Amino acid sequence: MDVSVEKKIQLLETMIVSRKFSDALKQLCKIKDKIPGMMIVADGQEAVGSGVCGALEPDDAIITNHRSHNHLLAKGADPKALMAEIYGKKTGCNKGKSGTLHLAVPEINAPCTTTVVGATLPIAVGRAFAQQYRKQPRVTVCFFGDGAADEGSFHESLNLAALWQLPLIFVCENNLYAGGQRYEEHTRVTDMADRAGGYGMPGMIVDGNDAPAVYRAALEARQRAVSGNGPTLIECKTYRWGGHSETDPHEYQPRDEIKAWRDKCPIRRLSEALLDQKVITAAQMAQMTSQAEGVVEEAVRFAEQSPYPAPREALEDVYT
Amino acid sequence: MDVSVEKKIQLLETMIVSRKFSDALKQLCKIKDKIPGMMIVADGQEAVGSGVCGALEPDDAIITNHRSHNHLLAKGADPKALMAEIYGKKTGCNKGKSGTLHLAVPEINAPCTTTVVGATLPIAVGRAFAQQYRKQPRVTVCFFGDGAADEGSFHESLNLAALWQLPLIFVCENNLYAGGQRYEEHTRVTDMADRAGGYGMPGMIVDGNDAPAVYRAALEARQRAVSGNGPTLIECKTYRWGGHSETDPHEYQPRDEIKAWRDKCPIRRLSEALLDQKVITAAQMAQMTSQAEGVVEEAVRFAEQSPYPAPREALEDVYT
Amino acid sequence: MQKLGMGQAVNQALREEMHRDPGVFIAGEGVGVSIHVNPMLPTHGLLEEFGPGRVKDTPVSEAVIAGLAVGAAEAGLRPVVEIMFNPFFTLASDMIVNHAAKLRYLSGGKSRFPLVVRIKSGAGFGAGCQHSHNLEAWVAHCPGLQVVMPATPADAKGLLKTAIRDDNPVIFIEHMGSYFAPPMPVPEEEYLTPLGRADIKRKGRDLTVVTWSGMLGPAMNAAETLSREGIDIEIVDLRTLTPLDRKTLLSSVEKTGRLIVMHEATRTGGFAGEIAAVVLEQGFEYLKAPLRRVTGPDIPVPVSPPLERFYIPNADDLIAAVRELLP
Amino acid sequence: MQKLGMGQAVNQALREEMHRDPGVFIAGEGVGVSIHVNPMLPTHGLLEEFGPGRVKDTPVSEAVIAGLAVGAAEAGLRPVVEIMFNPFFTLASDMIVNHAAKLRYLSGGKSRFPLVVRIKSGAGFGAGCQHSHNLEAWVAHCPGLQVVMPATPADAKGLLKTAIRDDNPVIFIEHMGSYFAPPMPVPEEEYLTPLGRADIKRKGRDLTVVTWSGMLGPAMNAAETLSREGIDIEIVDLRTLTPLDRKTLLSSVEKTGRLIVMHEATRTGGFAGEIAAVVLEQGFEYLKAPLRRVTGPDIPVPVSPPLERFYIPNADDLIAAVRELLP
Ligand SMILES: Cc1ncc(C[n+]2csc(CCOP(=O)(O)OP(=O)(O)O)c2C)c(N)n1
Ligand SMILES: Cc1ncc(C[n+]2csc(CCOP(=O)(O)OP(=O)(O)O)c2C)c(N)n1
Ligand SMILES: [Mg+2]
Ligand SMILES: [Mg+2]
Repeated sequence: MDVSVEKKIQLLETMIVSRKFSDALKQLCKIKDKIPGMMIVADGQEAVGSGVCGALEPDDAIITNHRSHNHLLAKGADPKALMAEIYGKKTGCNKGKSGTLHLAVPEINAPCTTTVVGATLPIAVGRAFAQQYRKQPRVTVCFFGDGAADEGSFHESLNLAALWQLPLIFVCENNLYAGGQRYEEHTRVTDMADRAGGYGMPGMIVDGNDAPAVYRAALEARQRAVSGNGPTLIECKTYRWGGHSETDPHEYQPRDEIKAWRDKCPIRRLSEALLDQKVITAAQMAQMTSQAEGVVEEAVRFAEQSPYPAPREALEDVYT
Repeated sequence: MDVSVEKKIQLLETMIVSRKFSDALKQLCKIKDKIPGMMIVADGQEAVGSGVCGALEPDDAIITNHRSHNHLLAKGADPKALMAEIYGKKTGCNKGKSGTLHLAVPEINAPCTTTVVGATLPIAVGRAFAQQYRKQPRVTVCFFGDGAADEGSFHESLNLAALWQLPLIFVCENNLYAGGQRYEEHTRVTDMADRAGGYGMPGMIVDGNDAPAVYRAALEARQRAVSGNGPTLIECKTYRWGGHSETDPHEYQPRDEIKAWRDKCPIRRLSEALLDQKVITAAQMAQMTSQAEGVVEEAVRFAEQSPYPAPREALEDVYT
Repeated sequence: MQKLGMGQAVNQALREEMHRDPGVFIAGEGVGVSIHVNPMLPTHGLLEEFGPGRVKDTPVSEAVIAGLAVGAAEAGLRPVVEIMFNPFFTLASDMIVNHAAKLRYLSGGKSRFPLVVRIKSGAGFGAGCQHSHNLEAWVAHCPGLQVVMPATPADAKGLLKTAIRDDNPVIFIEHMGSYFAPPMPVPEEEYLTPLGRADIKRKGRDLTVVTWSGMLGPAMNAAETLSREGIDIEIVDLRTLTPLDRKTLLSSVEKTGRLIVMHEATRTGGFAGEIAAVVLEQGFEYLKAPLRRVTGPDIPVPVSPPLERFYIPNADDLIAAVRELLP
Repeated sequence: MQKLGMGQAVNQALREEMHRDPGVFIAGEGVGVSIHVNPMLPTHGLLEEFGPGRVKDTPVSEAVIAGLAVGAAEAGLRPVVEIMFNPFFTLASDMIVNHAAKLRYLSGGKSRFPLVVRIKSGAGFGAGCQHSHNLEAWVAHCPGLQVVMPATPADAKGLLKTAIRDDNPVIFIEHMGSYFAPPMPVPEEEYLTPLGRADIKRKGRDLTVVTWSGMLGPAMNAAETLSREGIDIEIVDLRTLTPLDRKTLLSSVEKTGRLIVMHEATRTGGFAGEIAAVVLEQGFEYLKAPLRRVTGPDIPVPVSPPLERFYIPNADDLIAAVRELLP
């Protein structure tokens, strides 16, 4: 299947915004008392969120994990509301209750970011079940890492989703590390996609640094799901350029491994292809970049200027 | 590999004792206030416990589940102590604290029967880890049902056992039902053994009504384990003749299905083979049967004559 | 008035709510095809009436059963899922405690999670400590949840209907003994019993007994016995642990000046502690005597009949405690 | 005397016990290769010292981490496993509550389970409610477990060594704030601090504050401030929640007649309730004033700095409560 030029440009734009958003956060989190909590970014993995969410309709849902920013931005979250939330401000999408790790954006059908590893899966099962129950032509996407694929919840969720043929796409973002553990140190299975067979579910492996390839795989899985043919496990092979979080010196990641993967940068890859094919010009590329920078700068300004919530607001929003 | 005549006779004897033990319980549990709790037996599944435990050394361990009687008897548990425990008597192997569902017999390296479905697996991982840690040429066997294979604990356990190459044999006793649910109603995978591949572990399928076949598979897995080549998942295909428990009318089990499987009775199968091959005589067979009956009668008598624990003994044995 | 066991009352509530609202569905292990065919049980006959689209038998997978409820509730359905026995709640607890209870807060009030988790609980079946283990104190310690523990079939019906309509997660714990206790009157018509209101099941003057769920029966029996000696105890059935009805609790203690809390769960760390703390904070001046707790001892529930009987608090235990306070 | 942070004290205890007993091993997520390279952290350097045979990094699989401990302990090893953050205890809770705690009982006293589960807990890191959620009340409600919550590095060292040698399961909860608090004196030599004994961290006359873990610091600060006004409060650091040292608790209340319990966990259903119940049962006549609880409010721990600060009880909150009782 050919991916249209417009779609490719859209995928590229999304990735650039994600990268710029992350670039800002990596700086901001170094400033004392600027950003509460642990800063977890996903540089080098932009093609996954971009490619998958590029294949979705607005009414499709995503459930995401601790490494969520790329996913949420690709799904269409407002960068200002995200940034303000990451700052812990009252204008954040969750009024400062969530912070960077649990960004919830129900208005774009991204109702839940959970930082409990593996917890995205059972919740996604429930979300997809609601779509099936209501006979909606919709899917739910569940993002999780290679480490999460070792949690019991992975197993229960894939089994039930396959059994009930839920409209669900399980996206395993295999970035070769789970915390300080290399992939081979946490499992003996060569490809996570192989586990799909154990549930009678199709498994796909895709180059997770190739946004159009991810997009195509997601589109195929989406088609299967909305046709009533059940869930798919897509393993996106990619790489975490940085440490687990911004305070992780990540000595355990060989420097030449990082370098090799940086050379496979998903943004460079797609932009160079589009430039080579003369689909976009250098000027257009520069414009996309500066536009993304503008978006992020505006988000940062918004967050900076927003007030903190009043202390007693902590008491609100536990119950309806 | 040929199974010796002596071994076959031993497997047969074990199965007969198991069946007679169960026959007694099925009667006893109908008598009001005789046996506390739910009565769960495993008629028709005797070849699994017999075949697997027949392949073990005394220092090998087993961890078993709610359908444990066959396993424990095959591992060499004292029928008297089991029966007294099932009665809730002071002379029971656990002083009446466990009853039929949690029989623990550490003296034969069957330290734990857990009735939490799927919980045998993580505990078996720990038991096998201790064997590996101490460099003992021992294995741990973990029994669980097809239903248990859907619990998250299955997944985490197989993954870790394979990763660490633990001396562990996972025995999935697939009796085609999990409670009132037929196999196909709880998973889409045709063979549970296929899940092994998802952990980089060998999976085997064996006719669970053929005791020598089960024995051979277990022996092979044991060999692999003690040679340091890690765990094996063995799926024993068998059938639950009765309901989940003795109070289950099990209307959901087609009567002709039950009949077909009764015709594949593991005891009849092995005894007829041995009789056909003239390895044993009808008289020997009759003797084995009456000997088993004697063992069970003695166990019942012992249990009947034993006292209940005094109420305040409930307070003992929480801590050392 | 119809007489129902507690399972039948639960069944009636489920049935009515499923008829009323197509967004209500039930899921769990054996909620449809069961290994127990008995009209006294809560989900009996629902599969036949509502079909497999709304009565979902699940694999033995507690975490995803709970996750199903969380995800479906966020999407606007009203799941009622079942955890077969209270100890298996552990396996669902991440989904319930870290997600059902917290995700609304984490959304800044944007999402809601109208789900009910029904849990069967209680000792008395010889099933042992991996089936019988009362853990209501765990969920009562989790902001974002509401904990309901009815003691009578009539309360069960009205409370479950309210719970299903509530927009926040409710943990609804049923004592299995109540399924097979003698049927009791339950109004035929539709009614909703509010959460957060205790019910004085017996008015009395001399001493307040606070209890809930399976212990109401023994408490009422003890009151009966004591009344023959002229001792008049008041029995407050909490019905919902959270939100806790402090008002009813405190005015009863104000009246009687004496407090006993009776629950089946083990003593240390049980919810009796919360009652004690509330009274000691807000009703200190009412108290004329020390507290007594009549609870399970700090042991796992044993199987052998004399041991299990020893575990379960009974009317005699309560009477003995009353006599200590009213010599 | 050496001065250590709590993580370093834990580290020293682990090191000493691993040297002493080859059956001691540690396992958990990132206990060897960590994403935090910091000598203040509890397992820092152990992989290098003891090798991957005894320092076992595991996959992200909490249930099997706990099961590993249960099975290995039964076989006679002495596992010390780590649950990274308290909310993830939920995922391990079946293994710990239904197995570690109950299997000895179910064996009729034949088996023993000498295992330690270390759990990192506490708010104050902007990590939010899925990382910060104090659930000590859950484990304190489980017969078969012992719950240890040290407040100082010196206690942590002595208590952890005792816990590792104990033949029963111990839940050992470390407050993460203590890792980075100013180092405090810790005896160099070997010593064992007994479980089940509270420690009076400050003697006082006017009022008893019972606390543990991360709240000791604010309590001591409050005491300091109040002492300048001539108010002399006694601070009882429980150190172990179960077994609970009733004796120390009750004699303190006997002396002061006034009780405040301070903990970081949310209020309703928190372990303060148990303290209240014990005092109301056994020390009723000592009490001259109502109870006050200084605890987290009944909300999940929020992320935004002003909100999180609002959550965490502090010295001012305690001072305000003291003033209510000692006007
Ligand atoms: C249940 C649970 N256990 C442990 C953690 C701590 N933790 C946070 S992220 C992480 C690694 C997850 O790895 P992976 O799933 O591969 O995602 P990645 O970080 O690589 O995107 C761990 C162990 C957690 N948040 N939740
Ligand atoms: C965690 C848990 N969930 C549910 C149950 C109730 N239960 C007991 S046995 C059983 C079915 C188990 O099926 P399977 O594993 O196939 O074993 P079988 O009974 O067929 O031997 C269920 C659901 C339980 N004991 N534990
Ligand atoms: Mg990863
Ligand atoms: Mg089965």
